[in-house]
Amino acid sequence: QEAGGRLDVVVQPEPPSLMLGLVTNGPTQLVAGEIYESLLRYGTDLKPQPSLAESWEISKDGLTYTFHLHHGVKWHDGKPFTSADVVFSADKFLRKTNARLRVSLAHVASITAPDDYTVVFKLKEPFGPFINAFEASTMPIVPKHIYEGTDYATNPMNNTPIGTGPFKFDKWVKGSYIHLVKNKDYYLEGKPYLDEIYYRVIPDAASRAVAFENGDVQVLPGGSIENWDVKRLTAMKGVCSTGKGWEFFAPHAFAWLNNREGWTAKKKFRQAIMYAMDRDFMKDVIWNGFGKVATGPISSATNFYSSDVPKYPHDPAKAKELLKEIGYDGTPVRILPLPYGETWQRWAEAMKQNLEEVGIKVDMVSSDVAGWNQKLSDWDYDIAFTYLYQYGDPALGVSRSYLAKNIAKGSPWNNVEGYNNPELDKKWAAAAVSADPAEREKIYAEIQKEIVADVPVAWLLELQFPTIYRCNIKNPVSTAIGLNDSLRDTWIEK
Amino acid sequence: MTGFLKRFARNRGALVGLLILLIVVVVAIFAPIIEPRSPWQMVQRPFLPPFTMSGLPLGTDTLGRDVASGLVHGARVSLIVGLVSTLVALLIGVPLGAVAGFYGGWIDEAAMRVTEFFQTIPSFALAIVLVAIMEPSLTSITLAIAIVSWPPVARLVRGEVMALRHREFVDAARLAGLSNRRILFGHILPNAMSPIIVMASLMVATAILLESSLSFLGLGDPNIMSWGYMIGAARTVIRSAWWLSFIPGVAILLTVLALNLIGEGLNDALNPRLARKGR
Amino acid sequence: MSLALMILSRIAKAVITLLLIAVLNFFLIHAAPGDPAKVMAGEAGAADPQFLEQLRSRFGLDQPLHIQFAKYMWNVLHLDLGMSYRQQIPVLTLILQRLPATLLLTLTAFGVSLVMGIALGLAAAARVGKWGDSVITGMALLFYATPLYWVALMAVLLFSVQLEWLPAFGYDSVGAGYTGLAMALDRLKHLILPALTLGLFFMAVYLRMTRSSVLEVSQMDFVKTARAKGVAEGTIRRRHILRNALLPVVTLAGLQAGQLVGGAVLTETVFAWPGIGRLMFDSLAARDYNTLLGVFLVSAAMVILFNIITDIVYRLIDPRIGGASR
Amino acid sequence: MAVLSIRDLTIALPPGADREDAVRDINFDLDAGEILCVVGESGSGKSMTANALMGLLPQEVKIRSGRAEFEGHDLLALPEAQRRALRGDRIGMIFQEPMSALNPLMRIGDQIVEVYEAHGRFSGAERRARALALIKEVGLPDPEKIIRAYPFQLSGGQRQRAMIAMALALDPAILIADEPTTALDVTTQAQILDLIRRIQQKHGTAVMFITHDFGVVAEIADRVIVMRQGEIVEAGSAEVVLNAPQHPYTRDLLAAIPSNAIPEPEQVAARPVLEVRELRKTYQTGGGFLRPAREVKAIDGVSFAVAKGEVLGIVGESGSGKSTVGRAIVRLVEPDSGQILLDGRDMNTLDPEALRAARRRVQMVFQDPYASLNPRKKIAQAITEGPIAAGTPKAEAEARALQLLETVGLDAGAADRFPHEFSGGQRQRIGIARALAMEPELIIADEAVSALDVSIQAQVLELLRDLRTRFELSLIFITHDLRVAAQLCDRIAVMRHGRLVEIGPVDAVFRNPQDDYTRNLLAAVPGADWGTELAAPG
Ligand SMILES: Nc1ncnc2c1ncn2[C@@H]1O[C@H](COP(=O)(O)OP(=O)(O)OP(=O)(O)O)[C@@H](O)[C@H]1O
Ligand SMILES: Nc1ncnc2c1ncn2[C@@H]1O[C@H](COP(=O)(O)OP(=O)(O)OP(=O)(O)O)[C@@H](O)[C@H]1O
Ligand SMILES: [Mg+2]
Ligand SMILES: [Mg+2]
Repeated sequence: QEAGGRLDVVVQPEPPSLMLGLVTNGPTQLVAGEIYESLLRYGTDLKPQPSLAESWEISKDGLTYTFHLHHGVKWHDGKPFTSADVVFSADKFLRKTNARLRVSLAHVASITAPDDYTVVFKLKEPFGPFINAFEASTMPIVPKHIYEGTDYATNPMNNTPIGTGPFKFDKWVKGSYIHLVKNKDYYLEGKPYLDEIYYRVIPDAASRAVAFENGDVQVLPGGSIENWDVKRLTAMKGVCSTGKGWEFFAPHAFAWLNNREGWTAKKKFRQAIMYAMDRDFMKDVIWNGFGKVATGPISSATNFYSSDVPKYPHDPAKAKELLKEIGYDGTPVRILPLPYGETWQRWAEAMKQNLEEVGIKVDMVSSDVAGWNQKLSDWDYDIAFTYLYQYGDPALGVSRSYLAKNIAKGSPWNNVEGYNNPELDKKWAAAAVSADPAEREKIYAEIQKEIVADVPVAWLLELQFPTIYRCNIKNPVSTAIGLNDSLRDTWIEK
Repeated sequence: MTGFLKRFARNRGALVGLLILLIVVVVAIFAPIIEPRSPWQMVQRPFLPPFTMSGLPLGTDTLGRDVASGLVHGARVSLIVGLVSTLVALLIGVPLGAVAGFYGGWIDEAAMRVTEFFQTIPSFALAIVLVAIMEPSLTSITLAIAIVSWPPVARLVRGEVMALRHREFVDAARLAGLSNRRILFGHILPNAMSPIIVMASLMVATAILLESSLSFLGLGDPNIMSWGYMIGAARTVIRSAWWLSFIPGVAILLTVLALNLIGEGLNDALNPRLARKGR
Repeated sequence: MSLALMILSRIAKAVITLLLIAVLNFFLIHAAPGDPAKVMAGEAGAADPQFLEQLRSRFGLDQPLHIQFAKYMWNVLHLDLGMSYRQQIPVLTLILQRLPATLLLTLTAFGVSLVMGIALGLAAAARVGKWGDSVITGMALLFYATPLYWVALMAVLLFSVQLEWLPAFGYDSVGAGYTGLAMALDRLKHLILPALTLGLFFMAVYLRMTRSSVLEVSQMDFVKTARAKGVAEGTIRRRHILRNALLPVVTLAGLQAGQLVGGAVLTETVFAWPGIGRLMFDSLAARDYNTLLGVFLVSAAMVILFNIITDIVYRLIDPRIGGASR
Repeated sequence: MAVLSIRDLTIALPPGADREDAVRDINFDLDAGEILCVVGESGSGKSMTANALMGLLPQEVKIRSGRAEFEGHDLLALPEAQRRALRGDRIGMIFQEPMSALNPLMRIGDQIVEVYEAHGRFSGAERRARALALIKEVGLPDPEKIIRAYPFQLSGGQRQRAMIAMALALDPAILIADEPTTALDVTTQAQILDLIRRIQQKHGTAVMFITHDFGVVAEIADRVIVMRQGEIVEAGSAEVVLNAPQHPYTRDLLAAIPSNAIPEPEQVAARPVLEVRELRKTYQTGGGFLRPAREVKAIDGVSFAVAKGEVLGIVGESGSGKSTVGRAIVRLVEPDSGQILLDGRDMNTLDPEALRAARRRVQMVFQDPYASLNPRKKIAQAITEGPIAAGTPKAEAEARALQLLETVGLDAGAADRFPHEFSGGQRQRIGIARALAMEPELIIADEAVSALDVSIQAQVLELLRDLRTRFELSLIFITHDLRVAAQLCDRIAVMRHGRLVEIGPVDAVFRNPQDDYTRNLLAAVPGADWGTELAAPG
């Protein structure tokens, strides 16, 4: 390992803020992941690893989680980091601001700090995925001495974030770049290796590819260029890529099907859609072979995946037959593509074409991100593309889309399709609170088998967003959240 | 009239322009006959270069759709957007400018404030916002383009009408007992036609370009094939398949060029001074 | 009327226009589907009603529209454009950060297109009817008819990827720490492609305008007078024809300088130029109403400013213009 | 002694022009110190000849053959550089349009200085001093101010003086003046003519003076050349050509000039058709936001009456308010105060509907025959439009239109043509037919003949006389040409600065003017002492 050097990474779009405790969108995570840390990290096998917590224990009954913190950790402003910060972050700050953590915190009875370097979480009941909640974007530890007693959202320090991570915030030229510098007081000896990181804002995908080719940036995070360029760039000399680093998120692409009204409310119609789609073509042509056709709600990268489910191969004849059975009258259905760039647009076009081939009339609806959000929140769609993260555990990232209690207007992230299956609801709940992995595995297998037959949504692809980088950049991705985690282990070969 | 045609025909550029435009119009009208296949249909493997497979003279795009078919069907949309938005812009701008110029006073003042308002917001920005608000569709795009392009028409017409309304033939019409409306529409406007026609021909061109720019920013109508869409969709593969954006680019260029040439020809033909001097 | 008075009255009118723009824009923008809270919640990848509620009340979006409107107008009247919802910093700060880049780009493009357009227009007019004229006007037509972003992409491919002469994007060499002359040179290098791309279209417009205007003025009686006086051709062209021919070009340029600001959106996108055109587009996507309104107001102000400057220039060139009422 | 002798000059026109050659094989001499007038109908090649001498022919027009000897050189064969050196130095030129002949963006002083500059004469300070002196010499007021003024700040006459100053800056041997006074009103014209003659005498310049006004010729010419269709048909001393013309064309031209004899006024009825009382109209001009406006009293308390069948002439110099009075009567201009009584009914109190009805009874023939016809409407339409709007059935209106065209001496085919397909005189007659179509009781003819060639002018006057007797029309005849007024009118009103300075029977006003202004006006008529005396002695 060699120390020193500068790394240029694309960030797209420009993050609204770097205060990870308040804003958790992708670009913010990418940058702020260098600044803020949580108690644990997760390997690409999703196993927890030490971070701010040196070690931890979980009681047998699965109700008590005890974390022992690193000594000698300092905030970027030089103040010491202690367990009080952790308690403040989890119990006060994030409870108020982080929707994702709230799901886990609902199971928590108390958070206490017996001493400066120990934190204890006590749960009300066992919650299987709880150990997955200590990732940097779910539970970023924020400095108590800066935020306590202030209005978190308007605290002026949000613009100059203070964390414990390996890199410190230096400068943000809006619309152009964000500059981070090495944290010389980082608690791990010799780390980080890099001197500085520039996150570059380049709004046009084609320009981003050019930037990489020209050497202006050395790392392209997954999804920052269109798929067609991925193939071209990875074929270049001295360019490496990795599919790793998305295990925790396991982005799972599917299309919401409106289960409430119209033809999509009919199960057979939804099945017809599944048969009509040529998902291998979608994978090969639109995603350039990246990813994997999804078989059901749980990604094969996530724990508790089961492949023992009904299969939906590309079978137009079958689709036509199903449509005939239910007497489909040619009423057009509306497709709402995900407004995230050309790939998604092409994808919707391909689906439209597939559906029209079996006789389903399709209107493509167009909107920008805001309009898309609005339409989903208002359930104003028939078919709508999306992809969701699974956060390493079905109870965190999967069940939310299928539970009846999550049917509520106003959010694009709950049970938007309106699927209501009380039987399954019970099973989801049972699987979540079980402390025994084997039992969880069994219940999830049952769930998957049943739900896939119902087709509440049209599962499409387990997405893969390869990270592309110059081969002399070593170790850019070492954990399950990839570049969103800190680059403390990354170094440049001269 | 015949003199006008003669003058127009003398301008070789204008004739070439007319020819190109005619071809485009014919292609647009008969698109379904020339290329019965839907331009969205995926017919072959993607990224076939042009002239490599018979039946697909221009190759295929990123999804394996026939580029030639896209080009033919795209002509329709581009022309419709260009013509209809220009028409709408004229329908807004001409009466407004005419009434403002003819009546003057507070009517003029009010009309010009409104016009100024629309001119003060950068037009492309306004178009973007309007399309985003109305959600992209052929109608909203056309309307948005029309809304941002009428102010110059209104100003032009107002200027012309103001210059014409004190001309003696207008006074003569007034003495003949004609109503204001007949004077304005029967006597003044016909005489302001030539600059309006010339401007309109340029506006059609600008509108086509605007539509393609909107498409580029992802604000096109996803249900219809247009040249702008084709370029926008192909720009991400510009490095590996440059021809995909080049072909529709050339189509736009030729059409706009044609309209420009025609506009210039009209300009010369309608301007007796230039026509006589032979430039 | 004196120049100062003219400027004052124009500014007074401009303020009214700007307020009108603020009013109309407010409602226009709020008519768009979606709201900033939803967009931010959407990006966060998870949201519950509580989260949305927090955002809305923080942004003041939970209040009725007319109250929001009253507040906004009140603030605008106090020259306060509010906070950016998304970035949580004052809109004015945000805009002022990005404005220099846009000004640099648009003014350069404007200057280049004007100077080149006029020069080429003159050259074409001097060769009217000959092949030189055809080449120049043909070129102009080509620039006029080619989509801007397409030119931009091609220029990048040629000059930065193939030839590696110029940087492909950005405002400066990030982190190079240049100062003084090196910095200026660096800026310049970054500026060339976007400014040319943006300027080409307008150059074509000015070229054509100049050419026809020069041809028109050449026919005028006073040119003949000058010849009758025995003035040399070159002097006639410079002193008599050019100045008079420039008047319509100046008018047009004044009108279009404003459009340049809007047209910069595309160029700023392709060249990752950190200007307000891109800021506008991003704010629109995020429904960051305050920022969007702010950008609109600022660019409208720039348009008005350009118009006032045009009028001043016009008055400087043309002694006949004395009144403001035109 | 000839300073300039032109031999066998032929100027070729480009294909598609009126004729093959603008001028063909013309020969003439210009003697030192003389004023040579070139007259002839429009398009006869006068300007082409002048431009050829200056080397200022339009690109597409070429000299086919000929020589022009000047100071030992053939002007036509000189290379451009040497020609340029002669222009403005040895040969000066003045153009017709004072409004457009000066660069609108340059100060008068600079434009004069430019002449010195172009020929590399004098130093900067001396140039300015000389320019000042010139401005003084051509009689421009307040030279210090004028030198810094822009053309738009000068009146037409002042601009023409500035032009003359420029042409004379280097004391040229030859001055070519191409219709330098045609665009000016009589009084100003008289001053300019006077100036040219004075300067010519002082410097001994040879002047080639192009005009189509025989009055002007009579005023200043030493010798005259008459041109027609590119040929010189007659040349000789002014005396001879004017009084004993040889060529039939010259005789025609001279015959067409209204004679100065004043015909017996017709007997007219006493009943007034129109009465104008204390009419006032003030224009606010040039004013803008925060700027005081300049006031022009275009009509300042004018009263008069017109009897049935009477022809009332309104004369006066340019800008005296003649047209404004005419327009105010039909309310194309809203008067500020005063009454316009048409058969006793006040036009000013009418609502729009009644006004339209009343307007039909008063029609106007406009000054400019080009401008008053819509170029995009056929003649039939132009004539029938009014009657149809008034309720006449279309067929009837059309039949009547044909009849009227015949009345004004045009054949029926004219109905189907567009205005640009007619000559100026024909257009003027169409305008009259249009007015008659409304069957008015009163016609206001605003400078109805001033734009016409003398020969055509005569035709139109004849027509008006005829119509007046046939239809018992009343006529208000606005003109600045006193000869024409004398020919047609029963009574004459003289206007100045918006006021009626004098009104009375024609012979009384012309032979015995009461007002100084009327006397000045009469004196300014060019060639007044040529032919019969207009301003009679005493
Ligand atoms: N640029 C031109 N191209 C072709 N023909 C021309 C051009 N200029 C003038 N002519 C023609 O040349 C002839 C002579 O024109 P010229 O201007 O010398 O007439 P003119 O005697 O000065 O008449 P006017 O009294 O109306 O000024 C006319 O028949 C006219 O139509
Ligand atoms: N619309 C107007 N606005 C301002 N001033 C005007 C307007 N029309 C005429 N005037 C002024 O009113 C005065 C009288 O003009 P009018 O046209 O009646 O003169 P005229 O006697 O017909 O002159 P001419 O012989 O040149 O036709 C002039 O000083 C003129 O400048
Ligand atoms: Mg002439
Ligand atoms: Mg008049």
